Amino acid sequence: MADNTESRRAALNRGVWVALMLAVLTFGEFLVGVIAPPWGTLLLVVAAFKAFFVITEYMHIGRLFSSDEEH
Amino acid sequence: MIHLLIVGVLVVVATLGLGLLLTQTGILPAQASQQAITIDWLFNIHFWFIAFFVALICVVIVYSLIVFRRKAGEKGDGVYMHGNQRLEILWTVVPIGIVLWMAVIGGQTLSDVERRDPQAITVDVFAAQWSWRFQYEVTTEEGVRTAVASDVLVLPRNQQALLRLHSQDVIHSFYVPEFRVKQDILPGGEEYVRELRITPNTNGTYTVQCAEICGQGHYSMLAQVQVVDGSEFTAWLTEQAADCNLSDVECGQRWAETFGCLGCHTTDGTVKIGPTWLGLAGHAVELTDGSTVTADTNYLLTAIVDPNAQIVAGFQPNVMPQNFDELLSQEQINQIVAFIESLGN
Amino acid sequence: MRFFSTSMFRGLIAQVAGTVLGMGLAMALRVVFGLPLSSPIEAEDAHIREVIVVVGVLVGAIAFLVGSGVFTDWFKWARGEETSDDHTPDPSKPNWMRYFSVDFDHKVIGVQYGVTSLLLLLFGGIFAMLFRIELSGSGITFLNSEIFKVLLGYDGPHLYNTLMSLHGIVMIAGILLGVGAMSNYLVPMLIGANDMAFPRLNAFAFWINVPGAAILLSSLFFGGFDTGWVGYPPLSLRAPLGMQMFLIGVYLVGLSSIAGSINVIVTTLTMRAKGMSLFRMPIFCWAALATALLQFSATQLIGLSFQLVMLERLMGMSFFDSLQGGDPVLYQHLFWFYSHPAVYVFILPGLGVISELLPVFGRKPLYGYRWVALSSFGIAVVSFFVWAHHMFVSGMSPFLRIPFMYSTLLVAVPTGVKFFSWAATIWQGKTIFKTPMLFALGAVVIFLLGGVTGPPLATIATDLHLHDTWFVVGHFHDTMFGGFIFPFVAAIFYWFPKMSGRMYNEKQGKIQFWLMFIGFMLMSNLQLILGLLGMRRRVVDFDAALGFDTMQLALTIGGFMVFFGMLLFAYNIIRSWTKGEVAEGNVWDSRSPEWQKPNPMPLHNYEQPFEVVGEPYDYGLPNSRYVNMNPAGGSPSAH
Amino acid sequence: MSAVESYATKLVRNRMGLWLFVISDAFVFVGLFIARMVLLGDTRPHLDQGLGLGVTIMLLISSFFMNRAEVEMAHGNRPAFLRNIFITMALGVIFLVGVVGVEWQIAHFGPADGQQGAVFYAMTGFHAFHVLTGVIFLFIVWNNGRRGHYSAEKHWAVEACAIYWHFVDVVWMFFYVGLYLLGTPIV
Repeated sequence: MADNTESRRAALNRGVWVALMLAVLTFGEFLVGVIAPPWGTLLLVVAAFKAFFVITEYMHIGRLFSSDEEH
Repeated sequence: MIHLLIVGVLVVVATLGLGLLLTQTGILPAQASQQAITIDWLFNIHFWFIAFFVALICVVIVYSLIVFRRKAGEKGDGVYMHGNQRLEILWTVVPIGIVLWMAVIGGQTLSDVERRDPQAITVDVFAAQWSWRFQYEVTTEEGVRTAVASDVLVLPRNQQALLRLHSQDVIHSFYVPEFRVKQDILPGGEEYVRELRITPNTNGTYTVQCAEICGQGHYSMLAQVQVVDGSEFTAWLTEQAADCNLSDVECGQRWAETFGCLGCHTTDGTVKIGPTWLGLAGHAVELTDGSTVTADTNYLLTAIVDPNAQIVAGFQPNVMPQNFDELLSQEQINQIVAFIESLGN
Repeated sequence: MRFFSTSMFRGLIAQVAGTVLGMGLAMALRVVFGLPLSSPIEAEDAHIREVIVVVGVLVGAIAFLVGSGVFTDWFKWARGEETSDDHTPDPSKPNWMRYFSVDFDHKVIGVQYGVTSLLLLLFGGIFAMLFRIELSGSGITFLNSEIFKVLLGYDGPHLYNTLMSLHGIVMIAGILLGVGAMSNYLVPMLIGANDMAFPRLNAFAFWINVPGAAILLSSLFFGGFDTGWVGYPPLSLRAPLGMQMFLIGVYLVGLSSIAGSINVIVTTLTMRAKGMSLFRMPIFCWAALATALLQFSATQLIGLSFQLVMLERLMGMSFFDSLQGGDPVLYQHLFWFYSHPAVYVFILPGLGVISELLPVFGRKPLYGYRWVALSSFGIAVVSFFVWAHHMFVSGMSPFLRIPFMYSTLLVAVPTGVKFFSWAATIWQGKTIFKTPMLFALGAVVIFLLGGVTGPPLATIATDLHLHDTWFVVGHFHDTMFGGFIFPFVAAIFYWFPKMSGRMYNEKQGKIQFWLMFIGFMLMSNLQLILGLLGMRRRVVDFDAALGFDTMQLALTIGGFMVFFGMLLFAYNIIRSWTKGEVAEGNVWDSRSPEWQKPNPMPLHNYEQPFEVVGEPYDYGLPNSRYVNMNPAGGSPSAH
Repeated sequence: MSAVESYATKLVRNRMGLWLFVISDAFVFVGLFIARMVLLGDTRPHLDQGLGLGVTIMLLISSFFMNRAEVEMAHGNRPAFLRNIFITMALGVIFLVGVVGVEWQIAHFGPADGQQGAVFYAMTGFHAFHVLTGVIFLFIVWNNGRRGHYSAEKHWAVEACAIYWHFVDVVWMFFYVGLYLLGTPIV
């Protein structure tokens, strides 16, 4: 397991960054939605942005197209 | 090469034969509106294309099957040809051109069919399970605006009619084959009212059909359309606008016809969607909950304005429209009851 | 007696028990929450009964799956147990039992799909014949017979509506199963795989159809429904309880379709034999792949629209009733977003079969292989953008109509490519007129009729006249018979030796073809003409003054010819399965890999993987091979 | 007998199959969202904003822990995997309680109250059903992990569970906007 420590750290840190990003975006959304409701389209764009992060970083859609194993 | 030549000749012959068959043998109903003329023009273009395409494919296939077929005792494979890029591109691009052109003339025909005439007379069409009612707005000589209801759609010739379509329950569809046009009728408020424009051009009697399945009585959801001269139409409208000055029973019969009651209730004893009116008034009626009531005047009044209150055994609830107290005046309801009572014995 | 230990029997028993249990559960829950079990008000009482029955039926469907044993392996996985990947059947059990049991072999599942499909087509056919008798003349006579009132509790127009609606949807379910049959049986065999990618999912996808079909057919006994197969609200919100059976039944069949299609996609993309690039696949696999892409995506929306109707009926949620604030046109959008692509789901595999058979019996290469393959995809892709052409007169936003007219007309282009390629393939072929080829040729001609009757419906102005008339009925039957029924029959005849190891009866096959072809031509052309003359569809009766009586009578005769043709077909295959002449080797002299193996196909298709070394349809090219069955040994076994 | 296929071969197929399922399932939610746009337009149901934000945060954090659980398992760190997946499960349950247990009860309207009731209960109901199945999936994976299944090399079930759970999260990102933030509230 020792040889994995570096990649493990990196992966966990990546997860933290994504979570922080999501938190900021969500809070922004909330403010816009509650204060300035007419900006609906923007909210959907932000939601799509969040979804993109989760799909690439958490769901690892890239693995679908790579034949070799990562670990 | 000689084969291709023969096929070419045969395709032309077959196209002509089939095209004439489709366009000249009257497989479309009579034309009775301006819209029908335009639409039939487009139909004929389609028919010629159908004739050509069917002829092309069928002649090639049938000719090949007969001429090149495996004769008795013959062995071996067919000619080796696996494709031709240029030919493939040709028969992709040419059809694209054709369908785009068809779409363009299709769009032009549609705008022609839907052309608006500001002089159009407006008729409100009310569809319900399973009857039609047509309502005209008339201004009488005294300047009073009043509505005229009829179970027959009367339209003046050569004047555009704007039909505003209302449904009281489910989706129906207004369709007169001779006019060639059709529009679904949606339930719901003003937001769901759809319009249809027709310019009748031939006097005669036609039938409005409901073209969207709307339940048990769908097949019998028909009404008459009469196309008449303009002057005749005005006379008819004036006559209708006058109050009903007949006896109560006769007026009741008139309302029962115009408001669609007779679409479900018969006066001759046969059972359609609702109970028959023959021998109803004054007699005992068994209800779905097992009890029995007498069909007196009160029962009949309730049955018209609140049809779900007492359901007769063997019939379904929620079938009859529940808004007759809004549509009819109290006098009209009383006259209908009088008419039903006249059929009591 | 062994039948009682099959999955089929155990599942059906479990379904009955589950339904009763579920109804009891619903009643118990109502009691717990203090809700009434009945009501003196008729409408409310019917609603309470509906809630209870629907819960019961849903529990019954799940009970079927548990009882039949499709879930067993998955339950083991959930408990962390290992399961064996080896599905060699138990030799102590007779072979026929495999077909009534949960089996993971794709060939068995394919046959299961096929037989269930034919059964559903038979039911659909019987419904059609019943109302065809009624329609052979004006006036309502036959369907008013006392017997129907006694058997079903209703008759006359409502019975007609129910039969007509059930005919539509049961046929569609039957066709979907037939598509499943062809994909399941053929795809692994044609690409050189030994099974599908997910055998358990495959079994699940088949078995869920059995309770689904049972529930769908039971709607006949729950008061029927009168909406046609489209189930437009608000009418479907007012229809009797049978409506719910229709919604649930179709939902389950749809679920099967989704699960099956995922399997087909993964199998085709990941399990091809060595050397088989996408453009060297047998052409049927392209069709199956395009079909699966449509199925796995669009099907969800019909599922959704049906669930919303169910919720609206059960809980009073107003999605579609415009009198309560809903929008009836929304339903039509959701419904047609699936139901239009669905039509291509029905026909693409059939068109694949036609493309597969023409070269074999014409002894010529498939003309323009790549174009035919890509045209399937073209059709699939375009079909996502054409749904609203079913709604030209529906009262949807008028600005949507013109774009949908353009997109719909564009479907003619890839379809045209197929026709031209077929004609070019047949041209100068040394055609052998065996039964499968007759059916393939018949399919081309019938589908041609379906194709050319499309543009008048796609063009709005002409559709204003044709919409909801018998013209639509004729057009649809043309596409279904040309795109599915005839190719399906052709496929069954063609691969019959692979399934059973025996030959069908050629003479009976030919009689069947002419019976069905002539009968169908009579039927469908009259449908088209009646529609042009303005006869609206879905009516039990028509005015005698219209003068349609003779045509309707002839139409009925045509319909019966088709029906008897299919009965003869059933007789032929049932008898030939055990009594037919033994078929040895490459019966059709085909280049395809499955025909290089013995008949019937060995248990594990290709113990020795083969290698693709050439083009699939190079008939007439000397010294060319498609597959090398023994790459290690190097000795060619295919010509 | 056909050769037993390798774990890696199957993994490729399993991934593709699961993603196809996810895409297929996404169509349901897209359909629901379209229904919401048609029926409600630029209005939104009248709902408790604090609660909405709260459950959204719960679900987002659960996704974060799900990712941690998967990373730990991929590196063979079983105790950390179990801890993280348990937290994910707990947050999922809290989300369910928040939506079904609280929001459904305190809402000013029932399912039969016009379009806003229909849309709100249908969207949250369909989503909650997916969360429920996700929680069951998490429980199965947690339970099997507890009993020593899965390794750094072979843990497809964990990966599958993670993909499904994140998918449910992604759906909520749009539904949160659609139900709580888009348009003006219906009073």
